Amino acid sequence: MKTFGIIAVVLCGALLIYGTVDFPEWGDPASPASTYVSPYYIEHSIPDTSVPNIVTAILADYRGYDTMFETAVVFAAGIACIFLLRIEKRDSPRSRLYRHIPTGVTIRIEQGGRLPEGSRDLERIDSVWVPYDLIIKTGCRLVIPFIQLFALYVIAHGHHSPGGGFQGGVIFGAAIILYALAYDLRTAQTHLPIRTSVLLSSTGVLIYAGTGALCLLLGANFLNYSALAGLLGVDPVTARSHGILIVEIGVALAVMAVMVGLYYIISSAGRLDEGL
Amino acid sequence: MATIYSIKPLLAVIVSLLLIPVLISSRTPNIREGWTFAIALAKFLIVASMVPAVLLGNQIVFTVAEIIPGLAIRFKVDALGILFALVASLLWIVTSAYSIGYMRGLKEHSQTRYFCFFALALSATIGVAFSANLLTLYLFYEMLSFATYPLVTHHQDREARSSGRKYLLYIVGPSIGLVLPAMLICYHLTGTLEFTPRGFLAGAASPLMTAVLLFMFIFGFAKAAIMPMHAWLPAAMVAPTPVSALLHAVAVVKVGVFSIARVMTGVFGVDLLAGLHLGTIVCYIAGFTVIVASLMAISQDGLKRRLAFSTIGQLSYIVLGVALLSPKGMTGGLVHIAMHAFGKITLFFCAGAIFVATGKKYISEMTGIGKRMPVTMVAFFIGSLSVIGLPPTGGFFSKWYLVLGTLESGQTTMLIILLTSSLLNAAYFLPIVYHAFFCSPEKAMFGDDIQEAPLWCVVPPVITAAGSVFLFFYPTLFVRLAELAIGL
Amino acid sequence: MDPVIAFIIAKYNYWMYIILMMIGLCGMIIKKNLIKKIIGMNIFQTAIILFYISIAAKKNATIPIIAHAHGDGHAAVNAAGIINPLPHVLMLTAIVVAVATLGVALALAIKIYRQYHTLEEDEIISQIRE
Amino acid sequence: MNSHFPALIIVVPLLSAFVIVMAGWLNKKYCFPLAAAALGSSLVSAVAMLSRVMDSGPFTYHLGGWAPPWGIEYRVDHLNALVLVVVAAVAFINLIATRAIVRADFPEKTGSFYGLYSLFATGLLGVVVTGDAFNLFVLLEITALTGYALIGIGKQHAPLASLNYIFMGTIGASFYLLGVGYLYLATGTLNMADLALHLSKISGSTVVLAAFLICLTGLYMKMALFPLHAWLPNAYACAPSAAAGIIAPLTTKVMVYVLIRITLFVFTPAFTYAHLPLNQAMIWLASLAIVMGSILALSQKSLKKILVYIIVAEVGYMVGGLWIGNRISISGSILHIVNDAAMTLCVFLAAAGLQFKLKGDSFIALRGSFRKMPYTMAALVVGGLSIIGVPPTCGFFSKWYLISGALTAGTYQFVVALLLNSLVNVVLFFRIFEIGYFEPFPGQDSHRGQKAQAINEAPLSMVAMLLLVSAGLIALGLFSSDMVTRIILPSIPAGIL
Repeated sequence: MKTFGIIAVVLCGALLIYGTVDFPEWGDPASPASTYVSPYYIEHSIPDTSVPNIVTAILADYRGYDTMFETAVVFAAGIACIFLLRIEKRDSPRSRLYRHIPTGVTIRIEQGGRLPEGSRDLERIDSVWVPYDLIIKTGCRLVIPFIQLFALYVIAHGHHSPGGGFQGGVIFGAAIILYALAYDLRTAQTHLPIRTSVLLSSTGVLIYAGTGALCLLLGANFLNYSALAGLLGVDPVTARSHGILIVEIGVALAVMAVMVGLYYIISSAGRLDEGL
Repeated sequence: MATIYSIKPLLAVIVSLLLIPVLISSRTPNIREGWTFAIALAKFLIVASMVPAVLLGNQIVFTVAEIIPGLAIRFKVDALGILFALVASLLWIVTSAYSIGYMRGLKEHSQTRYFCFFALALSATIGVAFSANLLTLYLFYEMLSFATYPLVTHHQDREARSSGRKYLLYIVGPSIGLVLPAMLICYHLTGTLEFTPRGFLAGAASPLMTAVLLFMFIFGFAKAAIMPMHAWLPAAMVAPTPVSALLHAVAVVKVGVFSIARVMTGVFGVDLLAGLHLGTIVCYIAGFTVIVASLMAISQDGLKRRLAFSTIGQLSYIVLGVALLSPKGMTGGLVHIAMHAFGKITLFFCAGAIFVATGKKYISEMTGIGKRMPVTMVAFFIGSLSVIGLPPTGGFFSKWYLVLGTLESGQTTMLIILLTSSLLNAAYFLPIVYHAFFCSPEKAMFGDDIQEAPLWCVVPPVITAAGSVFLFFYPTLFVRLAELAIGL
Repeated sequence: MDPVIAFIIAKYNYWMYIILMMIGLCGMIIKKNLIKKIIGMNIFQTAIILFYISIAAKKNATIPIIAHAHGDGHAAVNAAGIINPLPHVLMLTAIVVAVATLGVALALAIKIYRQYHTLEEDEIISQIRE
Repeated sequence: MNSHFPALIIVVPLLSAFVIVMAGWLNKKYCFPLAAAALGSSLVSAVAMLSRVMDSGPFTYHLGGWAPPWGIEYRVDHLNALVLVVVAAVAFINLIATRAIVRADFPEKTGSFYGLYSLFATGLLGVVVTGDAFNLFVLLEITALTGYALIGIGKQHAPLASLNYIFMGTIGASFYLLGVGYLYLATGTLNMADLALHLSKISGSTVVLAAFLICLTGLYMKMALFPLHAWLPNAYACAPSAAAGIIAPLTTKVMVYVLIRITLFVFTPAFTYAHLPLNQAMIWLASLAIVMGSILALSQKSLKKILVYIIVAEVGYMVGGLWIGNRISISGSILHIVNDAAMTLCVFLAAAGLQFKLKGDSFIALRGSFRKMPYTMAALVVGGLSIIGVPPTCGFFSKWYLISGALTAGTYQFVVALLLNSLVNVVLFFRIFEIGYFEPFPGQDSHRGQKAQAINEAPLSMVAMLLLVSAGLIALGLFSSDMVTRIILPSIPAGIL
């Protein structure tokens, strides 16, 4: 099997190298790729969509259809993992671990016994015992809001600087995952349960496809934001820029929710009780 | 030589298909049998209604659908088609009567399925008889093979499974492996598959290719049971006797021979075959089959297996007749389709009646049965006379024309083959009749309560025996149709 | 320098992506551990992303964001000065696709581990054989 | 409204997928009706588009209002209008037929299942209708991703099979992406019609040939052509029967459609058929695929495994028909896309019904199935006859065109392979019919006089759909001539003799 693999790889490499004979040099400004379609984008992105960041303009408007399916891919991955891994009937765990916050003493209760929920100074911890981590908890509690703020900045500022829906969404998701890492999966799930994460991800993608369908209903072609001019009360060009912003928000929402959902499912291998 | 466009051919084919939903929904067996009779009669009447038009020399054409650009499922009723369809539909009426007696006599299981597939097989047979081009013929030929599979393997036991497997191997294999490519090559060479009076393949291919195509067709249509492709017929005797009677004596095997006759006259054309001397080669193949089959028939102890080998021999008479390419010979071959049908179906009916009445299958157990079942054995005697080709029965006519045909085309070896095979036929039929009537068994073969089979099983053989005697005195209908088919 | 070396120097980005791709392909075919195969798959996809991005590069051209102040007229933008933005857009999609496939592959790896308690392919196949 | 059908056919199932997933978490009973409504509307718009193309010829739809080389464009011509109807019809029929099975197999996950199912259908519809090379890659990935999940949920070693499918599928998709990258590098555009224009100008350079070979290997891997088919048998056999009902009939056929779209419409026939040795090699490869597919099928022990290897052989039919290169054989392979999707749907639905009622589809479980489930087995017989190639059913006609095309082109190995495959199919199917018809021997004495066992038929919706599809097989056969003359022949580009 090994030799066959190496032969196949070498053969494939030779085919690829054979292909590069007529390639243009690296960075050559006269190469066909940079002289045919892309100059139009560079010259017309401001007059058409008044969005300085050409990549966002192409991403959400010229080739907005690709990005819609890209968000659908993210959504599909989230749903697929939940579909594959989720275990419905969870048998209750044998033993439970509790920690007395003031003294740091941990208590183990066997045969599925449990303590009343609301006790102030006793908190439940994962069976994979984690050392007392006051520094991490407080540190994270301080940092997370700023990460989320920065994520919102990245989303909103996608028009003018490198950024946009995907990057912002991932940063926002990372903030929540950091929270789940610092504390434990159960507390993270109290703030953002798996059910809301799935509902959020579908609303995000629905926002994207919905704006496209809205343009359809208003008579223009699918995803043609200039049709929103009437609705938003602006001229068609700024309508396109606002359309791009709405779509970016939808993408961010979907990506954030899916990242969080993926982390919940994969880290707890479907049982959604104890993560990393 | 006008062509009439009417829906009758389609009706003739479809009418027995209508029987299937009726059979499934009928509650009591009597209603079911009543419907079978009614539909069989209707089918015969539709076919008979077309005979006068065909006798005047015109054709009835009906196009069902154009399924390939330039090719359609089209029915064309001409003399050859109507000859075969008449025989098949007439004998279906008699066989449905017989199968009532047989199936009830032996209390066979799932009879509704039996009657449904029987109707399907008959509609396929009539479809082949009326097909206007090779594609429609192939369509109904395949339909017939798959419709008769559940009939052959009716008893659903281990022996039925192995004979069903052999049945498929010998029939579906050559049909897909040989007939399909041959048909496609013909279409590729000439662009058409319509049967034309003088054949459409003349000059389209090299002599070698024409010969190869001819042999692909002859051995492809394995239902004609020409020697290397004959093994499925004895194996199919495991089926209930009405199936063997109608299908393996009349419908299925005749479809094979009919297709070969159709291909030789409609696709290749008489003068192309004569020009390349292919006719004589086919004669030798058929002659070989006749002799070897008759020899093997003598050595068979099972009555139905002996009849099966005799059928293989008789079928090759028809192929031999057509391959003689002389007017008399071809007429003899085509008339033999009808004559042999009446004779052989009587023999199978008697075999079935003996099995129902006494449960005996082997000839050695049948000495002295004549005293117990005189009517059946007399019918058996008349049937064997017809197959041997002796005067009081119709079989004599086809042998007569065949012999004239060999003389006409100067094939003396064929003459010798015909005469010796007639002797062989006598050699394997008359001993049965002799033992049945004139010898008495050493130990008591039969309990004293044995007597004739139930009425339903005895009357049909008598009718068909009377039919073959009637054909001796009034053969003009079939002879005239055969001559028309050859274009005299 | 003679043309061959010049030829190699001028197109070194293509050799990079071919080498990276072949490493990825090797990882997928030869390695037995499933996680290593998944990593190999990821390298394979990243190599193609590198190839696309290398198409976009132009000598001494700036990033595809047009310097502007709000509301003023637009200076004439000359296309040669700005790199080709299209491959970057395409590769955003390809990266997302790679992540999605990685996620589903890891989910399946967990399911396989839960079923066979191993991630070595030959052990799994021997377990299936019994 | 009718000018927006190309967008509607994709957007409605896409939106419904997201709403179904939400409904899955809120209130399960709305999932099935939503999915049925969405796919039904796609079917209606597909048929409307086909009739529009047949009346007034191909038309285009600019997504986002941008003209082709800059924006993404949908080109709807005869070829993809026909395949669209097939995909929408198969997805809809399978959805209705396997309702009871889904409720039994995944009682609490129906929301996610139907969401993934309609995303899968959206991906396939998108792949067929798109006119942009990169957009095709994204839609391929959606189809692949949802396919991995739908297969991975099955029993026994489904996750492992799905993981292998991921590896092979990703390599295939990435090779296709690389091919599109080479084309983009050589021409600068991504729109298929535009690519064809520019490629004809520079067809001499090695980049185009390299892109051609890379695209082909990628697509062959995705359609499981013989040497690269290792992932298909386990993946389709272990998949849950509701998912196999849509994946098996459609994925490989849509990939063959993509192959035809790329070779004939992007790399124009002048380029594709210019390299003689390449064509001959491909025809030998296709014949090998047919022969090996049927031989491997002979050694399988369960119904689904046999059907899967038959799919591997059928892929060889279509690829061979394409590479023979004359109008008859290409129309044969396009007709076979339609016929094969219908045939595979019929036999897989029958297998699903058998597995649902007889608890398993190995040869032991199938004993006496004619008696217990007469209608399902009747549909399996019709499907089997069609795969064997018996005239009234559609399988015969695509074989007819393929063989007559091969005869005119003189590639006799392809003719021999097709006939051998038909004969092996006879053995395969009649072995199953024998088991269903004759056995069980030991349990009872021979069937003489034994009361008919209680008929334990599959659920009504399944049986109704099965009979509809088997009637469709015969109807497809009888109307194949109209389909060829009015839809398939005009869809073949002019450059082919």
